[in-house]
Amino acid sequence: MDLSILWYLIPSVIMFACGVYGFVTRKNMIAILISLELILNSADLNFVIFNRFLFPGSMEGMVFTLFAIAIAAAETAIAIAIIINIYRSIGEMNIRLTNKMKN
Amino acid sequence: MDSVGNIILYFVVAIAIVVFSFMAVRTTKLLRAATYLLFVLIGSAIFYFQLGYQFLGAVQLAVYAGGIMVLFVFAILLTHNPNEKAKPLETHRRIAGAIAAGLGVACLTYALCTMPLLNGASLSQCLAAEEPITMKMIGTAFTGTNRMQYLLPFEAVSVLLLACIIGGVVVARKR
Amino acid sequence: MGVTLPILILCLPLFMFLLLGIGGVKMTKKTAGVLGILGMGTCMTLSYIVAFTYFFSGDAAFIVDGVRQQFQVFDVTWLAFTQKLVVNLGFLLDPISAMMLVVITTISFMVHLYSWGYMEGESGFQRYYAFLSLFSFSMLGLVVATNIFQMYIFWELVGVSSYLLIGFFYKLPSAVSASKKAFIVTRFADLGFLIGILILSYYTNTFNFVEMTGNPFQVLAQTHGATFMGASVLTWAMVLIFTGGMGKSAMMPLHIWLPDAMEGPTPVSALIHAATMVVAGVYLVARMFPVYCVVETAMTFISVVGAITAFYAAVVACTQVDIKRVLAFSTISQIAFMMVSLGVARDYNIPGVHYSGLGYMAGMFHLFTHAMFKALLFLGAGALIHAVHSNDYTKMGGLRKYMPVTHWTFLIGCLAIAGIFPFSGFFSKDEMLAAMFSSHWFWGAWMTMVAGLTAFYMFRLYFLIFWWEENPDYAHHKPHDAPWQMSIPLIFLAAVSCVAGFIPFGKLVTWNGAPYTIHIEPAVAATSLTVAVVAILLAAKMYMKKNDIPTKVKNLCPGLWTAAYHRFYWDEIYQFVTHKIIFGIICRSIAWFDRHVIDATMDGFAWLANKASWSIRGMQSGNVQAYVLWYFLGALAIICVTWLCLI
Amino acid sequence: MFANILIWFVIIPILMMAGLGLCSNKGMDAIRTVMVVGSTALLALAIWLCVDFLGLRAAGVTDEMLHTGSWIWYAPLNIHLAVGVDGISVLMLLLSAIIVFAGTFASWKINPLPKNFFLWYCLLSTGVFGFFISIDMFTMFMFYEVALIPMYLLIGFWGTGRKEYSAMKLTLMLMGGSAFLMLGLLGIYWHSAPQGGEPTWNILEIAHNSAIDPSWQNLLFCFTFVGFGVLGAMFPFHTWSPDGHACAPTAVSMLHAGVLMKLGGYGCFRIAIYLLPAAANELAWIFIILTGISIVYGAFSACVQTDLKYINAYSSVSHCGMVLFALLMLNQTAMTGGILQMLSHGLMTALFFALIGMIYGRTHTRDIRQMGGLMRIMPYLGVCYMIAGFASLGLPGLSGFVAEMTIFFGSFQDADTFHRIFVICACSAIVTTAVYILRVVGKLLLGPVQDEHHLQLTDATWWERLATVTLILCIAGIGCFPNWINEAIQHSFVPIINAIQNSAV
Repeated sequence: MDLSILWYLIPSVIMFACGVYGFVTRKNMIAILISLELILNSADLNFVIFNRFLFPGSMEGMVFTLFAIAIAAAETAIAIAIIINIYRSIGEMNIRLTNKMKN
Repeated sequence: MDSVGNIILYFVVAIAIVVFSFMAVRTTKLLRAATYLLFVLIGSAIFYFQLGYQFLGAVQLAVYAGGIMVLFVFAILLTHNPNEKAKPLETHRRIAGAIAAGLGVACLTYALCTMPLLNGASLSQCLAAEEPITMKMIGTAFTGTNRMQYLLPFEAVSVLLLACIIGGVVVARKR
Repeated sequence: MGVTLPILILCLPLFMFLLLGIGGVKMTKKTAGVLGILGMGTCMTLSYIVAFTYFFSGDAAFIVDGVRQQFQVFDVTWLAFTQKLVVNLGFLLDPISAMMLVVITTISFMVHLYSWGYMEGESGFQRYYAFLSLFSFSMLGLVVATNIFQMYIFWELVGVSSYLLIGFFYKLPSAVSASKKAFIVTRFADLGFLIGILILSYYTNTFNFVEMTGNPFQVLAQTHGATFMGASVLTWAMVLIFTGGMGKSAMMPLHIWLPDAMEGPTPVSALIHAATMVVAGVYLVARMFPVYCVVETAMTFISVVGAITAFYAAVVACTQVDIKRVLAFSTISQIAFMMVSLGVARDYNIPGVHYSGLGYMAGMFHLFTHAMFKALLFLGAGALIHAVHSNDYTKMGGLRKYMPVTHWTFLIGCLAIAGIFPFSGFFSKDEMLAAMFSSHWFWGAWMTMVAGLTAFYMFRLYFLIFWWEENPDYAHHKPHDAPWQMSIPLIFLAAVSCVAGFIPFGKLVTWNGAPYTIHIEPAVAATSLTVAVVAILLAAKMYMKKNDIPTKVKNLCPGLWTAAYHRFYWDEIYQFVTHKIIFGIICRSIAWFDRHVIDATMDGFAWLANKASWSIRGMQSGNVQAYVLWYFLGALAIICVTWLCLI
Repeated sequence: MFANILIWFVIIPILMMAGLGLCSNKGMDAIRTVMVVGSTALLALAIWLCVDFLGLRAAGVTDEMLHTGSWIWYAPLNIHLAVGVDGISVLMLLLSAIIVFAGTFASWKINPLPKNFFLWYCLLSTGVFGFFISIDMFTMFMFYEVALIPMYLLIGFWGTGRKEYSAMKLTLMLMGGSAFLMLGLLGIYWHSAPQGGEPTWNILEIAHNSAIDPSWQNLLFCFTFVGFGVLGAMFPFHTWSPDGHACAPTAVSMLHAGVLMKLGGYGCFRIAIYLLPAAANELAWIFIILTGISIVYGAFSACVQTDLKYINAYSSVSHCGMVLFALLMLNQTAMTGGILQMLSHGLMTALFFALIGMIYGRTHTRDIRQMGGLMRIMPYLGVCYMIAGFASLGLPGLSGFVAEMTIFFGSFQDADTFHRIFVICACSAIVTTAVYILRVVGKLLLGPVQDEHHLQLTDATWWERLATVTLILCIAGIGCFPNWINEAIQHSFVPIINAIQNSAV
C-alpha cells in the first residue's frame, strides 16, 4: 500500500471544511479565530504536500508555508489583541453584538 | 512501498486530525476548542516530519503549537469563565455551514479523485528522489536573491512582524 | 372700392375691444359707454356706406348685366398649411355679406345704445361694452369671410364672445353654467364643422368660397368616388359642416344651450341670441348654398332638421313662463323656418326637381326681418324686466297702461313675427311658405302650422304681459317706461319692422346675384294670414282677460303640457349623458385607470425594485461569517461551472 | 469657439451660476440682479438669433443648419461639442429664453435658500439650451441629463406636497427613458458610418451617410422614440407628469412643462425620425396609436381632476401627445403643426403654471372645490387665467388654435382610414379640452366666493404681471401672426421629407 498524495490531501480537505464550518457557525470571536487557524493550517499542509509529491527537488512549498506560519502568527496576535480590546470596552465576545464601531 | 510504520503513523495522525478538527469546531467550550486545535496543529507537525520537512515541523510546533496556542489560552482565560458555555448556535446557520462544508468536501474529494495528475508516486519514492533538506539550504533560500531565493519576502515578513509587534502594543495599550 | 373702409369696419370694433378691455378699468362708465356707442355708430355708418355702395353704386365690380358679383375687397395670406391650402383673411362683399353688415351693425348699435340705459347700475359696465365690441368684431369677420377657414376662425371667436356675454353676471352660478353649456354645445357642433372643413378642403384643395361656390360641379367631381359608410364624402362633408351651423343656430338636438343663454343680460340676448349670432348657421348654409344644391341628401337633411326643430320649439314656446325663454324658443323656431326655406330651395336642373331660388331669397329676407323684430321683442322684454325686475310673466300683466311705448312697440313686434300684413314678417314668411309649397305641399302645410303656433304663443305672451290681470305689486312699485336710451332703439326697430317688408329684397339678395321678382302668391298669403289671425284670436280668447280656460286646456292633457314645459326633457337627457355617462363613467374610470393601473404599474416597478433591494440587502450585512459562507459557496459554484465547461 | 453665438447660450447660464455663487442667500437683491440681467441677456440673445436667422433665410441661405461649429472633446469616441441651429432649434431657444425669463420673475420671492434654488435653476437652463444647440448626439444626451438632474433637487427641496415621492418618480422615470435613449444613441453611433468608415455622433453626418441598416433602424427607432417619448409624456409613460408637476415649485413647473417636455418632442423629431426615416415610416403607426390615446386619454382624465396642477398636467399629456402625433404623421404640414404646438403649449402651460403658482401662493390650496369667484378678488390673475384657458382650448388669435389646426389639416393629408380615424379622434379633444378648461374657469374664477378668507387676498404684483404679460404677448403674437414661423422652419423639413420618401421607395 502506497501513501500517495491523495492520502495526505484528504485530511487536509476535511480540516479545511471543518474550518469553514466553524468560521461560519461560531459566534464567539475566539472560536472563529480558531476555525481560521484550521483553514490556514490546511492550506499550509497542502503547500507542503504538493511540494513533496509533485515537485520534489524544490522547496517553494515549504518556504511559503514558513512565511504563512509567520504571517499567521502575526495575524493571530493582532486579532487576539483586538478581541481583548473589544471585550474590554463592551464586555462581549459575540460577533453579532459587535456590529457598531462606536458603542 | 511505504513502510508499515509510516502507514500506521499516517492513519493515527490522519484520524486524529479529522476527529480533532471536527471537535474543535463543534465543542461548546472554548478552552476545549483551543486544546483540540492544539492537537490538530501537532498532527500537522507530525505530517510535516513524515513528509521530510523537519525544520518546518519544528517551526510549526514552536510557533503554532507553542506560541499561538498560548496566546489563545490567555485570551480565553482573560475573557471567559472557563466553565461558561458558548451560546448555542443558530440552526439555520449551522445547516448552511454544514451544507457548505459538505459540498466543499464532496467537490474537492471528487476533484482529487478524478485528477489523473495526483495518482503519482508514493511517499517513499518521493523522499528517495531528493536529498534531505538541510538548514543550509533553507538559509540560502531565505537570504539569497537569485531565482527560487526569497530575501525580499523574508524582509517583508520581518517588517510585517515588526509592524505586528508595534500594532499589538498599540491596540492593547490602555487608553 | 378701396380697402380702407372694410378694414376700418373690422378693426374699429377690435380696437374698441382692446381699448375698453385693457383701458376700461381706468375709465368712468360714462366714458366707456360713449366710446363704445361712438365706435359702433361709426362702424355702422361705414357699413352702411359699404353696403349701399355695393348695392346701389352700379360699379362694374359689383354688378354685371344686372347680376351681382362676389367681390373680394382684400384677401391676405395668414397661414399656409400646404402650398395650395392657404388660409387667407379677407373681406368678401356679396349680397348676403352686405346685408349682414347692415343687420349686424344696426342691431349692435341699437343694443349699444340700449345697454347704456339698461346696464347703467351694473358693475363691469366697461367690460360689457368691451365684450359687445368683441362680439361685433367676430360677427363682422364671420360674415365677410372669404374662405371657410376664416369663417371657422370667427365662428370660434363668436362662440367665445357669446360665452363671455352669457356669463357676464359671473357671480351667479346659473349664468356660469349657462355660458359653459352654450360654449360646450357649440364647441361640439364646431367639431363637426371642423371635420367637415377637413374633408372638403382635402378634396377640393381650397378654402375659398368663391372658388367652391363658383363651380359646385367641380367640387362634386373632385370628391367623386370617395365614399364612407355608404355616403359620398361630399355628403359627409356638407352634413358635418351643417352640424356646425346646427350648433350655432340651435337646431335640434343641439338647441339646448339657447334657452339657458337667456341668463345673459337681455340686450345681449337681443344681439346675439336673436338677431345675429344664431343666424350664423343659416348664413353658413347660405354661403355654401351652391355646393349644398348639388348634394341632395344634405339639403333634405337640412329641411328635415329645420322642420322638426321649428315645430318642437313652437310647441315648447307655448308653455314657458319665463318671457325670455318664450322668445328664445321662438327664435329657435324662426331660425328653423329659415333653414327649411333654404333646404327646399334648389336651382340646379337635377332631373325631376325644378325648384327655384325663391327659398334662398325668402330665407335671407326672413333673416333680415326676423333680426329686426326679434331684436325689438327682446329689447322690449328687457324694458319689461327692467320695470318689474322679473323674467316671469306671472309677475306682469296689465302693463299696457304703465308702459305705453313698450306696449306699442312690443305689439308691432308680435304682429310682425305672427306675419300680419303689412308688417315685415308677413312678407318674408309668405315668401318662405310659397317656396315650401312649391317644393312639396307637406313642407308648406307643416310650416304653416308652425306659423300658426308662432302667432299663438307670441300673442299668448303679449296678452299675458300687457292684459290679463294687473299684478298687485304695482301699488308699491309702479312700473314705468324705460329711459330714452332704451326707448329710441325700440321705436327705431319698430319702425323698421313696419316698413322692412316693402324692401325689394328680391332685387338685392338672391342666390346667384340675378334679380328675382317677388310676387305675393294670394293663396299662400291668404292661408297663412288666416291661420295667423285665427291663432291670434284664439290667444286673445284665452289670455286677454283673466279666466280659467288656460288651466282647463292645461288639464286637458297634463302629460303633454308638463313634457312641453320641461322642453321634452332634452336637458335632462343631456344632463344624464354628459354627467352620468361621460363624466361619471368614462372620465372617472379613465382617471381611476390612470391612478390605479398605469400609475400603479409604474409604482409597482419601483416597489419591485425596492423589494428586490431589500431582499438582497441582507447579503450586505457586514457579517463576515455570512460573507465567508457566500464566498465559499460562490467559489464552489465557480469550480463546478468551470468543470462542467471543461468536461 | 467663443465667436460662435450659440456657445453663449450655455456660457451665460454658467456665468449666472458663477455670479450667484458670489451672492449670499440673504442678499436677495444681488441674486435677483444676477438672474434678471442673465435671463434678459439670454432673451436678447435668443431674439437676436431669431432675427438673424430669419434674415439669413430671407437672404437665401438654405443650409440645413446655420452657425455650425464643432470642437472635439473626446477623440477616441469621436465625440465633439458640435453646435448648429435650424429654424426649429431657433424657435425652441427662443421659447426657452422666454420661459426662463418669465420663470425668474415668477419665482421672485422663492424661499428658502433662494441662491441655491437659482443655482439649480441656471443649471437646468444650461442643460436645456445646450440640448437645443447641440448637433452631436452625445453632447445632446449629456445636456439632456444635465437638464434632468437638477429637477430632482428642485422638486424634492422646494416643492410642495408629496415632493420626495414625486421628485423620485419623475427622475427615475425620465432616467429610465434615458437608459433606452442611450441604448438607441449608441446603436445609431455604431451603425452610423458606411462600411469601414469611422462612426460619428454628428447628426448631420449620420443623416448624410444614411447608412443604418433598416432592420437595425426599427429597433433603434423604438429605443429612441420611447426614450424621448417618456419625456414627452407619451401614454403609458406619462404618470410622472401629474405628480411631478403637482409638487414642483412654480418656476420649475413652468420650465419643465414649458421647455423640458419639448425636449422630448424635439428629440423624437431630431433623432428618432430624422436619423431613422425608414423605421419611422414603418413603425409610426404603433406610436400614432399610443399618442392618439394620449390625446384623448389625457383630456378625459383632466375632466375629473380637482387639483389645478393635475388638471394642467393631464392637459399637458393631451397636448404633448398632439405634438408627437403630429410629428409621426411625417408630412410637412403636420410636422409644422407639431412644432407650433410645442411653442404654443410651452408658452401657455408656462403661463398656466405661473398663474397656478400665484393663486396657490395666495389661497394655499389648489383644490378647485375650495375656491371660487376669484375673478372678483384678483381680476388680473383671473383674466390671465382665462386667456391661458382660451389659448389651451384653441381660441383663434391665440397660439393653440393655430397649432392645432395646422396639425389637423396636416394630419388629414394622409388619406387612409387608419390615419383619418385617429385624426378625428384627436380633433375630438378640442371639445373635451373645452369641457375641462371651462369647468376649471367656472369653478375657480366665476361663481360665488367659496371661502370668505379669500376676500382679503390681493391681486398680482408687478413682477407677477411682468411674467404673465410676457407670456401672454408671445401667445397672442403667435396666434395672430403665425406665418413667419412657418417660413422659419420650412427648410428644416426638406431633408426629412426627402429621407422618408426615399426610404419608402
